[in-house]
Amino acid sequence: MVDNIKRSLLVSIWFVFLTFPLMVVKVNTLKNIVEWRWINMLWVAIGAFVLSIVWRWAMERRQLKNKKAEQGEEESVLPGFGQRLLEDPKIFKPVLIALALVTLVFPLVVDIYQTNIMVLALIFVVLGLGLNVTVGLAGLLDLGYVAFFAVGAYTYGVLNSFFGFGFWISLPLGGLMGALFGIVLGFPILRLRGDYLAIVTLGFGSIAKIVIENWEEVFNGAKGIANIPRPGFFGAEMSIHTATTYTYYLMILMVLFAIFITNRLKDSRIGRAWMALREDEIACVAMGVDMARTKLGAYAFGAFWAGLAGVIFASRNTYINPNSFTFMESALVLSIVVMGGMGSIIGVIVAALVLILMPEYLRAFAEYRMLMFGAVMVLMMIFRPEGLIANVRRKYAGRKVVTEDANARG
Amino acid sequence: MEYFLELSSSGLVRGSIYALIALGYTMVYGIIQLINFAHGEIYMIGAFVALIVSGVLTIYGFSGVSILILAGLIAVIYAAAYGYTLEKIAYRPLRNAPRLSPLISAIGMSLFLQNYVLLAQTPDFLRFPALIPDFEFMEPIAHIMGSPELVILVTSAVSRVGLTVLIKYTRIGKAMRATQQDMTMARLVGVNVDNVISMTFIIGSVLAAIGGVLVGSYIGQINFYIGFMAGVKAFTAAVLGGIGNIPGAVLGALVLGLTEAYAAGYISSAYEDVFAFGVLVLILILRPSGLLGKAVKQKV
Amino acid sequence: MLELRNVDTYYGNIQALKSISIDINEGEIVTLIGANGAGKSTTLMTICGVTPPRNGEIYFMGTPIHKMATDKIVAMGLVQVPEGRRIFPGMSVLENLEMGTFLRRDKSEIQKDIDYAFDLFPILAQRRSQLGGTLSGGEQQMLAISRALMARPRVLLLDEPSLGLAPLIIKQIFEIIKKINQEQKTTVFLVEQNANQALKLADRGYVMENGRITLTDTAENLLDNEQVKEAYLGL
Amino acid sequence: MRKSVIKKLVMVALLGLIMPATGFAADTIKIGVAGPHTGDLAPYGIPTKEAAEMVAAQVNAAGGVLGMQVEVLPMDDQCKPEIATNAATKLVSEGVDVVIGHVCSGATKAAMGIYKEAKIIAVSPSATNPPLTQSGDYPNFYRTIAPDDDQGKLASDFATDKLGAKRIAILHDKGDYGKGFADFAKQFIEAGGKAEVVLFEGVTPGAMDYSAVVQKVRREKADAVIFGGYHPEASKLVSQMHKKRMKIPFIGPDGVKGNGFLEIAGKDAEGVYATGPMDVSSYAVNQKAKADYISKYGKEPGTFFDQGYAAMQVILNAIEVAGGTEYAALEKALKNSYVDTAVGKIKFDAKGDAEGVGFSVFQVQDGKFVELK
Repeated sequence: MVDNIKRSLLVSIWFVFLTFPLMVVKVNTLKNIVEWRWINMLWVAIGAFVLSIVWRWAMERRQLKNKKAEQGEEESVLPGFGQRLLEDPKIFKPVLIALALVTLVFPLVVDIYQTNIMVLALIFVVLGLGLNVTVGLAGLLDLGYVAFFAVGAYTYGVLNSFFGFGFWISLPLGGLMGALFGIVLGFPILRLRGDYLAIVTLGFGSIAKIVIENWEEVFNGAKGIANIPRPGFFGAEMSIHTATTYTYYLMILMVLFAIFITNRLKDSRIGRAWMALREDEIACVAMGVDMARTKLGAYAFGAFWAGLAGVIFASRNTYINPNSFTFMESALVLSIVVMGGMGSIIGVIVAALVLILMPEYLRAFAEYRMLMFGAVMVLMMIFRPEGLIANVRRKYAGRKVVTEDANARG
Repeated sequence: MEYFLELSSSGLVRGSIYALIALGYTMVYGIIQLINFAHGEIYMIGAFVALIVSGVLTIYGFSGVSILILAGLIAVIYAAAYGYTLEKIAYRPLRNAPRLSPLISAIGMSLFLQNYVLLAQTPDFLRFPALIPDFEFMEPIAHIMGSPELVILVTSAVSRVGLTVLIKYTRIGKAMRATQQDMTMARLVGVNVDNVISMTFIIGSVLAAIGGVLVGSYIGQINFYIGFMAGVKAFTAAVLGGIGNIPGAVLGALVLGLTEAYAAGYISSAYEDVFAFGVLVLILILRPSGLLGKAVKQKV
Repeated sequence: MLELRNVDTYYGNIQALKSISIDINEGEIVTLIGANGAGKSTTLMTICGVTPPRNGEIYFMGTPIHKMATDKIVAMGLVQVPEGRRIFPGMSVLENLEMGTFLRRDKSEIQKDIDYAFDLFPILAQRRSQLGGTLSGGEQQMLAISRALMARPRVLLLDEPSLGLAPLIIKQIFEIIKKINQEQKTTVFLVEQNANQALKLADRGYVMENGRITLTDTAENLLDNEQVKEAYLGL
Repeated sequence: MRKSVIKKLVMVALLGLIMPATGFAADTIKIGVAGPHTGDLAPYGIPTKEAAEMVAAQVNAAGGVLGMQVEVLPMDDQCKPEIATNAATKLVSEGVDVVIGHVCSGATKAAMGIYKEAKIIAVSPSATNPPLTQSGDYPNFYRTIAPDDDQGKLASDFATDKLGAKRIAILHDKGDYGKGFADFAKQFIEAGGKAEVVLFEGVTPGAMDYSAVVQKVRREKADAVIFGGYHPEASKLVSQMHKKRMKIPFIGPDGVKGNGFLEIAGKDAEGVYATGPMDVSSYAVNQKAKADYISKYGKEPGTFFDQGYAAMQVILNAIEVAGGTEYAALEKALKNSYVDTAVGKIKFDAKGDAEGVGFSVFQVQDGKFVELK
């Protein structure tokens, strides 16, 4: 205990040193005075001390948990609420029904703002489910996923502003365009692995944005495309309120559709090929899996959902410009997948809702929101790496990964 | 011809800065196979600390070169401290986690550090004092290469040579190489791998901070966001040269810098990033492990 | 000198070592024989702290080392030549040897030891500036042993030094091991699949099966043991 | 399953149609202030927020408007369309009476539809994109800043007529504001026929340096540079032009004309031209606003502070004149009564642009922007 406090004190001193120039000193070049904000030093000292104690406590717990997991005691100690929820029909069914009810009445009981941000969150759910295929199932790290999202959004925007295409025609076209781009961009990078893939896809993401920005004739550049119609309903005139509610139900259907398809796919031939690819590419090829087709399939399929989501995104905002398609969005979707627990559909949904809705409800902390967002990403990885809700199969997959890793290093 | 020289000079200057940052990426990657996404933020923090220190020193009546040296030194020390702490908090606990976890942690840390500087200081751009003096003898060719550019080229080259010497001949350098080649074996000959990893972060951060101070002084302005794009470019450079390979990172950085300069000069600066990433894709298609990278041995 | 008491080691939730106990006395050559996957290499890695034991204790010259970091254990004089040699591929032969002296500060003595290694294996002297990754298997094994000697080990832990080598080279290597044991008074713990050669060289032996020590005796007795003959000597 | 969902959907759609419009709270006047308050564009949004809060505090201390207190609801949109629609619906559902914002033209376009339907007036301090007023799509949109085309014309006329430039290089930052300005400048120069546009190119904000594009300007032998964009890129360009020993005039838009530029560019700022809202620093209102700000925050106010301050003033005035926050009355008040604001004496024309706000050309002389008559 004394030792613990002593070490926390040291940590606290270290952080006071570390943050000193940035937190305490502020130079006002206009008046040529230095502002010494000593009070910040106190906050840092206290904060670092407390956090250090909490940190060490959490680390101990984590180690204990790992040890137990190693010894195979996990099941008996902690089946996990998420796990129980998925496996026990007695819990599963009522929860599902309740959830369905809440989902259905949601836009009727809350105001338009809540519905509106929920639509955005649901768009990210679809994006998360799509990327989950590429990253979570097939293990292809994609840092430029937002490019496909942009393809979808601009497909609708451009088709609408040039040819007057409506939402319902553009929706499948957007998805197809996304998939097409997935295949086109997938070709050159088939041979790349892991981190090379990450940087190249990041490059593709940036290129997409730059092209949209600069190709004025088609994409209207930075000015963006305005007056994009909201989804129509047999030509009925709708107020924004109704349209938002309508879009909400549309999104719910789409999410259900995405869950249904990805779930089916997971257990299909190609789904198993993806997972095999993730686990061991060489063995997978040796077993006769066509690597190129499998990889392209994963890209195209992931991109398809991004394209669909893009069309809805454009119709929801009624206006699109390149600002919505930056690396931050790619990182956000990737965080959704990883935090949700790679490969876990429910996890992705929960993570998308949390990550998109949290900033909205934490508007009071607006200034600190990105700071906390960053911190949460780090802490999640350290203390809950399996994601918010672990994949059901994950128990097995997780160990596999660990031992594989040990082999690779050892 | 002169135009070509002008562009080459500007490309080399850019490349030299990318090289300083890319070395940190490549060294860390070489040892623990992690893309340290927050590395660009260390560069930014280095620049900020230098700015703050030079501001304080100016107000207290210091001048000229003494500011440059003191500010640079303190910036380097702080960057090293941040790099060290970053590894301890965000990466060490994830040493045995699946590959994606430390990457996400790194992205999170990058966001955190950006916003930390934003909140602790300001979201505005700040004027960075011109710490590098103007040399008389550069004046005739100042339109091609002025004093700050020369200082950047020289400092970057000297730092690179210093790093090479350090890695080739010092104890810690050997330990770093051994760890990179075979971590378990390095432990078996008595290398404290944790210390080596910390040291790698520290050295990488020092180089990045040098880059930050040079850029600040050359461009004359910084804000909390400068690290992100510089980091992405430097990482691109590292991959271009073959990640994990130190001479490769330098080569990749120079190639990238020149590509951007020529693309901006001969084609369009609006598309310079397209060309930067385009070259990356092209090279990776032709040589999937980068310019100087060795083919990755796949363990079956 | 080196003592393992009821050591359990796990990889994840797979138990690799099941309560094994081994004693090695100063100056001895002790061998551990067993089939592929019996846990022999794990035993060495556990001693060196690379895969620390979950239960049980390990003492080296009376000091408990089962919770120590690898570099501290190496510093005490427990040096391993791991399975597959693990030469640093991007370093020259000389640099590889120098890595072996990583924990030593006595510059003049180091030079002497390097000369001694070149004496033992003249071929290494010829190859001194060649990259480790370009050596042949036998040369790599020689280099690996020399590198371990550079640390002036009290106990030399050898993991399958004969693996994948031509019989002539195996013979040469085993002779050198004997020589090191006698000239340098280095205790040797030899892990081998090649039971015949190993038992001929060793003073005592342990037999390992599925993570357990099933048999221990003097090397001579083990060579005569019917079970061992059948299972490991192919007689 | 799906059939019933569709049935429900139809029901919901009907329900939505008969739902009443958002209600109003009577005791306070709620004014939403939307713009980028976090992220890298925050410097353009925060001064407006601060201005609105300052005015509100002063008005409240003096008893409020029509006896009601003024409440400011800041709402971050990060200049992103999707966040802007969130912010807009949030403001609508919180029952704001008027909105100041948004700051970026793109975010404004995304949000205006929502305000339009909710019958809420928005007064932007900084969205200068011409179609916002000229297209007629957004009748509820007003701005306390002149649109880009006025500025582009002024800048190009100045370059050709006053500076006598024959070969003009136009650079921009690829953003809606900067590119818009650059487009207009190009259009007017080409129409004027007095000079030639020798280079029209975008630069990447956040790129490490602009030396390559500066060299390009030199190669084209341009005798003037017109730049569309904000002050960080402008000061980077000016400083690099100096480093490369180029001494041709540099003309920027109002995104450049501000203390930010003077501070960052330092000595390099000397001699730079910028168009900007007419000099109002002699106006008492403006002087008071600045003085108040400096005494409160200890620094010079940032970009769009004046415009934000003015937006708050015209809104409160209109509410007072209209005797409430009813849409039509407010609209009438905004369009008919002149108000003394931080940007001068203004009222709005039929499209929503401010009358009385004009542009002049300024030049940095001795570290200050001086209006050229």
